[in-house]
Amino acid sequence: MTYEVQTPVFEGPFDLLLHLILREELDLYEVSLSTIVDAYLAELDRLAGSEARLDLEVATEFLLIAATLIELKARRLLPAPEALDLDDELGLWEERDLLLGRLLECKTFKDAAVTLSAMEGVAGRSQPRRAGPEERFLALAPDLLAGVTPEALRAAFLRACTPRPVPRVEIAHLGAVRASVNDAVEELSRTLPGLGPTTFRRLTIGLSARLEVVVRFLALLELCKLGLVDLHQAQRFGDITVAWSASPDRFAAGDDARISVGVGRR
Amino acid sequence: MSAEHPGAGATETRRALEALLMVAEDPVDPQLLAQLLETSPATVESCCEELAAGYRTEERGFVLVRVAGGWRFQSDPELSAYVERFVLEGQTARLSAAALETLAIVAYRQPVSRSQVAAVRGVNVDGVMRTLQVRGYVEEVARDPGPGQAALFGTTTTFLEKLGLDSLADLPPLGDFVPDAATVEAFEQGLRGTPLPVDR
Amino acid sequence: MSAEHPGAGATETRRALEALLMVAEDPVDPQLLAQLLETSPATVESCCEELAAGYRTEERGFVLVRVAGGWRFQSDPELSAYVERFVLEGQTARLSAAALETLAIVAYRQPVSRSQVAAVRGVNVDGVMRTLQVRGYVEEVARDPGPGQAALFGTTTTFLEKLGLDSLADLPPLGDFVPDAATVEAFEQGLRGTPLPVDR
Repeated sequence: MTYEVQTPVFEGPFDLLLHLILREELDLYEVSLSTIVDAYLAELDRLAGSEARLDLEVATEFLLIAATLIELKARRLLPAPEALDLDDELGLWEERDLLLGRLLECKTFKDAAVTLSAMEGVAGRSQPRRAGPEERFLALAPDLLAGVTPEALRAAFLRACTPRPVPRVEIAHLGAVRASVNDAVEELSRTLPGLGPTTFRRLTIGLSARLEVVVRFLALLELCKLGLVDLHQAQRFGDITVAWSASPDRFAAGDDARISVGVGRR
Repeated sequence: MSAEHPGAGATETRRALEALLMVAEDPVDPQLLAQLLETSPATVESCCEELAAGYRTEERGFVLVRVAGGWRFQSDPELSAYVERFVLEGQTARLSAAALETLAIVAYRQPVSRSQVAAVRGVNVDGVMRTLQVRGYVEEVARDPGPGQAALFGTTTTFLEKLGLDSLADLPPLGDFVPDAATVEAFEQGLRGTPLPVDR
Repeated sequence: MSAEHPGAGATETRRALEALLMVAEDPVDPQLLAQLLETSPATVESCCEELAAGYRTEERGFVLVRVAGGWRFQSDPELSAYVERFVLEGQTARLSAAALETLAIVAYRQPVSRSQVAAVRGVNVDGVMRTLQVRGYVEEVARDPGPGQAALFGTTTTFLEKLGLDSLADLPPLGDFVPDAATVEAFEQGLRGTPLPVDR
């Protein structure tokens, strides 16, 4: 009758985060970005490899959370911009508080669910009497079909046969990110081999939107994971050097599907 | 009470009997009770008789009776007046949503087996089907020719009358309703008799 | 037993209660019982409590409990081993972790819309909510008066019965589950992002 936590199958991004933070007893900033991204990609692989359909909402939510974390962390890793954008800074704190609030809320209900399950287990040890009145009384009961119309019956049939609703796919707000990470991977794969060693700072120069920086970071992580790029940071807050490590033909011969980022896979 | 019995085993048997008979919806065969309690049918019979006598002595509002080949709890006939009032006033005068859905499936998919209905509803429907049968809305109309020879159910003339329909052809058409794969599978799966959670 | 009661009236009330509870299909509201017995709800309550205590003393195999706003007979939990053997449906599939978490949110936040639940869970909950509806744990209880008129969900009587609760007020307070100060501090610390070793 005990409640079993299903690890490492994650129900969603909060599950993953809670798992990383609580089970590993790590603080968020000690979770390496690659761990998060690896877990994210592993989750997508699991979904792709299983009977379960890849839920785009889950996938995008993972991406959103990962991006927020990466952004929070990147803030600490990247050199502070010369002129601190106060709005950006405040926005970041807001996001952080929002994330904290959601994590705490999620944890609260997770724990409540364990208790409810235990209560159900205890209550389930008793079976109720549901025999109802003896047959001789049943004739007395009022007409059970009073007021039931043929249309109500039809509605009841449709209700009984209603298929599980197909998860709504709302990607409008994340469509840009999804396309951009793929695009960034492609773009970097084209430009990096001919560029020689460079730095993350240089690669993101001229990018004004935070989102674009994060996306480029994600793209680099993906390339790094695939062994196509070497990332190196000599010192804390130092520049991250980026170097293409694969021979030019390796990418060309590579499997495009592997290169594209998880969300785009189906 | 336990003092009346020679040992802990007898008390346990008596208590288990009371528990089983309390949750049973139909009279329970002493053979089955004996099997469940890992004792002899004779022990079950004597224990039930003893229990029944005890309830009479204690002037309980319920009685334990031997009926239709088994033992069951029922209300003391002397208190019928209360039960009648309860049935008339107390019960909700409508079919539950679950019962209506079950009836609808039988109406539109007849002849259909209990397990097929259960598979579509995703819950055990034995209790609900029994109510529908007792009320005369559905009845057994055939037997499945397959290996299990499951009873197949359909709606009755009473059902048509209650809904003001001349015939089943007058049921509102389902229109462009196409059962999804899961429902179709449920109908098929139902024939294999997969155990399901009970409808509560 | 009747000697324990001052008069014939009390015995009659007790006997009628036992008869009614024996034929009930759901927990019976004390108000309804009082109406049927032409007595006060308080008398019904005290009489039921007395009966329940008596069954315990007599070590009956059944118990009388207050659940989902009413009184009902059920098997003694100590005898679950026998009852489970008999009631196959007792071995219902347990709710998944996802369903339980969703159920917890509905229980504590009701009335609540699907999208509000989804916002807390961080994932789409349509499938899980349907499962909970089909299993009878939650139901649509209202419509959001706002522009979208989203369906608002709440828990059912079945939910109370399954959890052995008399009413929602008996749910353990949500405050019991709010992460303690140390956990909150750890989360905050983590998100504050003190300078850290370089990521590999």
